[in-house]
Amino acid sequence: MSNNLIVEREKGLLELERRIAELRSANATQPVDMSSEIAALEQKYRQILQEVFGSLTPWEKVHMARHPNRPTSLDYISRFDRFDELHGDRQYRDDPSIVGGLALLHGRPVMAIGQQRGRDTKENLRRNFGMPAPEGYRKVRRLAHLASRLGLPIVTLVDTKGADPGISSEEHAQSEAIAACLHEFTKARVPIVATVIGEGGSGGALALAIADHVIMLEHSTYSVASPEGCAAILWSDATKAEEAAARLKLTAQDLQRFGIIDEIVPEPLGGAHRDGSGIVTRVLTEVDAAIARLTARSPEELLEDRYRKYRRLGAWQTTQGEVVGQST
Amino acid sequence: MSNNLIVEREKGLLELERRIAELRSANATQPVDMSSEIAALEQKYRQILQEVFGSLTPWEKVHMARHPNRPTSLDYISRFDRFDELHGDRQYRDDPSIVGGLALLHGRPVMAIGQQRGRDTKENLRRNFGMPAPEGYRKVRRLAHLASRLGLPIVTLVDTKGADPGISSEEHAQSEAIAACLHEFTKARVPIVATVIGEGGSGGALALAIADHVIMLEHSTYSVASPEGCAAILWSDATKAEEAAARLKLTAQDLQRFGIIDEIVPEPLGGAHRDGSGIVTRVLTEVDAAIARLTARSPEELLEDRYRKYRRLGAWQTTQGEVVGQST
Amino acid sequence: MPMPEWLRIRRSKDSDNREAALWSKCPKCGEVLYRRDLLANAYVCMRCGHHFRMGAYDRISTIIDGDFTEVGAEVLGGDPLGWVDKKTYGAKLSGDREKSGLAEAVVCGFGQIGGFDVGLGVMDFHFRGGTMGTVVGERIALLLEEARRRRVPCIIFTASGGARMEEGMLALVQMAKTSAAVTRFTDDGNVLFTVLTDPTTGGVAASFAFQGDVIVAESKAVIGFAGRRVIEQTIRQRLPDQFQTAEFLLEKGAIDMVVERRALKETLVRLLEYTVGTRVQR
Amino acid sequence: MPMPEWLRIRRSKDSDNREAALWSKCPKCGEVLYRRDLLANAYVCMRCGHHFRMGAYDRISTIIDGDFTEVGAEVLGGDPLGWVDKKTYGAKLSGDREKSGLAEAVVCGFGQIGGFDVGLGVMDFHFRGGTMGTVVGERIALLLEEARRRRVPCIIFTASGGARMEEGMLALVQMAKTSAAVTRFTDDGNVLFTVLTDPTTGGVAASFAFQGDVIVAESKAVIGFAGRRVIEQTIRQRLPDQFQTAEFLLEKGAIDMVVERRALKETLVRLLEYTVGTRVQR
Ligand SMILES: [Zn+2]
Ligand SMILES: [Zn+2]
Repeated sequence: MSNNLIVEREKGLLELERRIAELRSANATQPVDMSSEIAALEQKYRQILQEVFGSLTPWEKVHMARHPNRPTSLDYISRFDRFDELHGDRQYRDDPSIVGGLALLHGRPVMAIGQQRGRDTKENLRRNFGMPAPEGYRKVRRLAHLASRLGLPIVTLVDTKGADPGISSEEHAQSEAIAACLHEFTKARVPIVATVIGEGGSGGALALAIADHVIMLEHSTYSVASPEGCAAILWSDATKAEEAAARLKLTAQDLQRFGIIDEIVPEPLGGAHRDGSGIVTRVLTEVDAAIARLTARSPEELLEDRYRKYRRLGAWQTTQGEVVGQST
Repeated sequence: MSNNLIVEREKGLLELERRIAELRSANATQPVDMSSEIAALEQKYRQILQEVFGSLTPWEKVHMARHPNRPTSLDYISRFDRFDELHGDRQYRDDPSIVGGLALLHGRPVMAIGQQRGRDTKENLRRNFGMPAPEGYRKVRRLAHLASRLGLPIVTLVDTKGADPGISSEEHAQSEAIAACLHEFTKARVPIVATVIGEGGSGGALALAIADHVIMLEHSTYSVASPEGCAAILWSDATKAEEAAARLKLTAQDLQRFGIIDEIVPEPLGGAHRDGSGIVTRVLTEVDAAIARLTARSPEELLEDRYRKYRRLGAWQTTQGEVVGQST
Repeated sequence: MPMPEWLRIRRSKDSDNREAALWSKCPKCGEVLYRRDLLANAYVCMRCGHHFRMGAYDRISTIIDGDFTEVGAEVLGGDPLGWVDKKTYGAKLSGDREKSGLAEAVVCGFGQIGGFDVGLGVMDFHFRGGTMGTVVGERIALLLEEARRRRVPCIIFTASGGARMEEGMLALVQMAKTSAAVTRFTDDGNVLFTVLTDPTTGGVAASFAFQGDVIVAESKAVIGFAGRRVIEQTIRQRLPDQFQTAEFLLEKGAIDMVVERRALKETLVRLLEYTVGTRVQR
Repeated sequence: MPMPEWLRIRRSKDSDNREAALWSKCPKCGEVLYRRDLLANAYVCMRCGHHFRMGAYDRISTIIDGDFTEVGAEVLGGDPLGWVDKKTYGAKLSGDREKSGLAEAVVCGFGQIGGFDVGLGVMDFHFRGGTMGTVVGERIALLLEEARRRRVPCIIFTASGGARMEEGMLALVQMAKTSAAVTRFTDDGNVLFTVLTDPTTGGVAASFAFQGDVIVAESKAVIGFAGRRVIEQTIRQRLPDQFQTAEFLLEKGAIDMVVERRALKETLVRLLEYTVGTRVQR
């Protein structure tokens, strides 16, 4: 049994898919016409798909965002016109959980940087389940700095449970590495477009997501903490993760309302992995459109807009109860 | 037996010193007047000192520069009005072979950075015999960058056999660390004054010595390679080190002639360690005077002068045999 | 040290339950200490030197020469998510206000240190574990913006469990807001000193805490990105006691210096002396 | 590939003894290779893929589209120290000139790569082990200055045993000179690519080689600061074969990419396509 809710639910559908395929192949080879049975099954299939995936709870979205078949950063990056990977932090190590380099997107040179989890167990081990070490964030910083120096727009893809919480990451100053990324992204003199394609976990995700335009896939999540971690701490009960997921307002829809993200890219019914190629096309089109808009702004305007954007995020009140700032 | 030529030669003098001290103490407690014997011995002592140390060959200077009692960076830094050490490369490690921090020199805030060898075996092990690892050079770079940002003149003290040649130094990109130092020193918008106080060994020394004003102590050395290393490679014979020392033109006097250094601070007869306090005072006075002169220049003028200085170093000829550049 | 006037006024306005407790027991050596003596000793155990976690106003009174004018005090918490777990967020906030005498987890303002004008922000672990929500982010940003206007150095004392979960992503993006404010402040030629006190972790560590020009840490303070328990769960073994302490980080090159609390003010004054009045170049 | 006109002229002027040798034996697999075939295959062994060390002009001819105009060719070596070891420096220089057909250890100039105007510097290990003396430093500086004037990208192929001892400190300070030239060139918004070929060590590695915006290394090239023998003497043990290879450095994060020689030109053209024409911002 998978520990992923969505994978579990898909099992029934897979059975149905198999039967439809069987009938189809039988229909092609046997004299009896079964097209009405096939049509009925397909109708049923669509109906179940709609029932199961038509509207997802935040907790379901958490699992959708973590779906093992969900397109990863490299699935997007490999669909750029061209990509030349640049490796390493120039100091200590090349962290495979960060993939970055020069790329052409719809003919436009950009710097592409993404968090990369594995697409199988072996790759997951190599890529540390997409949780970057300080060396990874230092690579991000280096590439962002290079992009800023060369005038190349920065395209980031966010997909991580969070920054690596291991011993050597602490020893190599994970905090400093993330803080330095944030610093670099607040001063990069080029357009930055970030897309949360899967899980946007905490500060480790934000390190790639200070951007002039932030996109989220419809069923991706972006959260201050994992629902499990939040439940463990605030409820002292990890089984409250589902409730935490709902309370954390970690869905794209909530975050757009708060002004934290700027755009939502819809996913096919059943999630991005049901049409990986289509979703990648759609995202790259939206990223390109955002860059095209942003490229019209001067570096000074970009920096000013970016500052104002983050400066105003967060609701608060004066002591008099009068609202002086609002999130929306 | 010490492997240091100068230490060996000092042994005879130490014997003489001991006898003079004995006579003096006897003279004070016994009725017989021995002051003429004492005077004669002192006369002899000065004569020997002059004979032994009056003029040093390059090879002798190599040993003088390595003398175990020669004042080290911390002997200078501790004589600043004040010093607050800043540690670490912010990433991986604090390298004890580099000591740096904020300091007041004659009331003027500066950034002081020095290579620090040990003053005994234990300290030598801790400080890796003054041979910095990449983390040390990254600390240098960080502090130089901070100084440039804050408008503080940079005072460096050079005293190293060279950059550490160990496995982890290679693994942590020693070349990159030194190259990044050189880059930082060529763009720091503040006056830089470097003083070679002992051994200036190769690129590991130069990493702290791109400066607007370079001082050398009279018997310090500054060389493209150690005489031993040079002899081993060019003569395939390490015993030719003495000859190599002479050929390499590694003395302060030679280097001033080539325009590579700007000033020589004389040492007392017998070497800097015979009057550590006096030599430190003298060096700090000269450093301060250089900073005072340089502070009158704008950052743009400093950068332009520094560029021209290094740009013109090196003799060469055109194919026509006409000299287009000259070192002096 | 005598309690400055601003603090006396402040104290008389806010309820401060901790004042009521006359005695404190040292968690390290067990010594029972008279609270007034402890305050006079900057909350350092007179017997073993243990550094107690310090309240923001107490800290300010040990650092600032005299007067202290708050900025951002009018910025008070909302409840943007309408949060409820075992309690409502609103109840937690009121409880902490009651308990700590603080309106939020950071106090910011301006005063003098050794005669130098500075902006000062002090976080307080007693309020929601020093977590950063919208108010903390807003106040830090206001502090840096005002310090930039005044062209004075800024000193921020950190003490934080990280981002405040009850405010969700609005808390997380305060890392971006404060980083942007630091960038603007320092790019404009001003100097930021951060003083990392026990504990400095998570989103605060990974933003302005580690963006200081000089990073000072208080002796024995726990500093890190991930919490000790998270790491231990991940690696399934116990970490050494020394792990993530200020002294450990100094060796690992992450911070500039470790300072004993009673030497902190003197150290800050020295740092200011090196840097104030020098024009900043880029 | 056909020999370009500039190279034919160049060759007919300079004696090139290596041309005389008709056959080369691969030091890795032992295969005896016809030299013309080897050149046509960019000096990559047709049997095992071993990358032979490549002469500067051969390299240029495999990289540059057509014409190549040298700069700094008029800068020739002096003998500032009047050096003598087992031979005089002068004799070594003439010997190497004879043997390599080169006037010095680097050839610099301008040409096109994939239609992009570029400055190109190529070091040659066959001349004094690619060591950097005053001429190498001067030519690299002239190249960067001229490229800055023309506002074109610069590509430098490194191959060097380090600083040239026979020129003493005047050789060492070329690290400063070239670094200063790189700083000026890149600060002015231009892009520098370096290609590290076998071997790139010492003072060249620790200056412009590692100051590239993008650092490419040729497959299997030995790259490091200290020489293998020096390290082995220091640690008193044998190093693994893989140590200090391009592939090793890629894993250690020191370089951007490792490229097989026959894919180098294509890679450089791609890198130019990303960066040329974009305005540089600081
Ligand atoms: Zn105690
Ligand atoms: Zn072969």
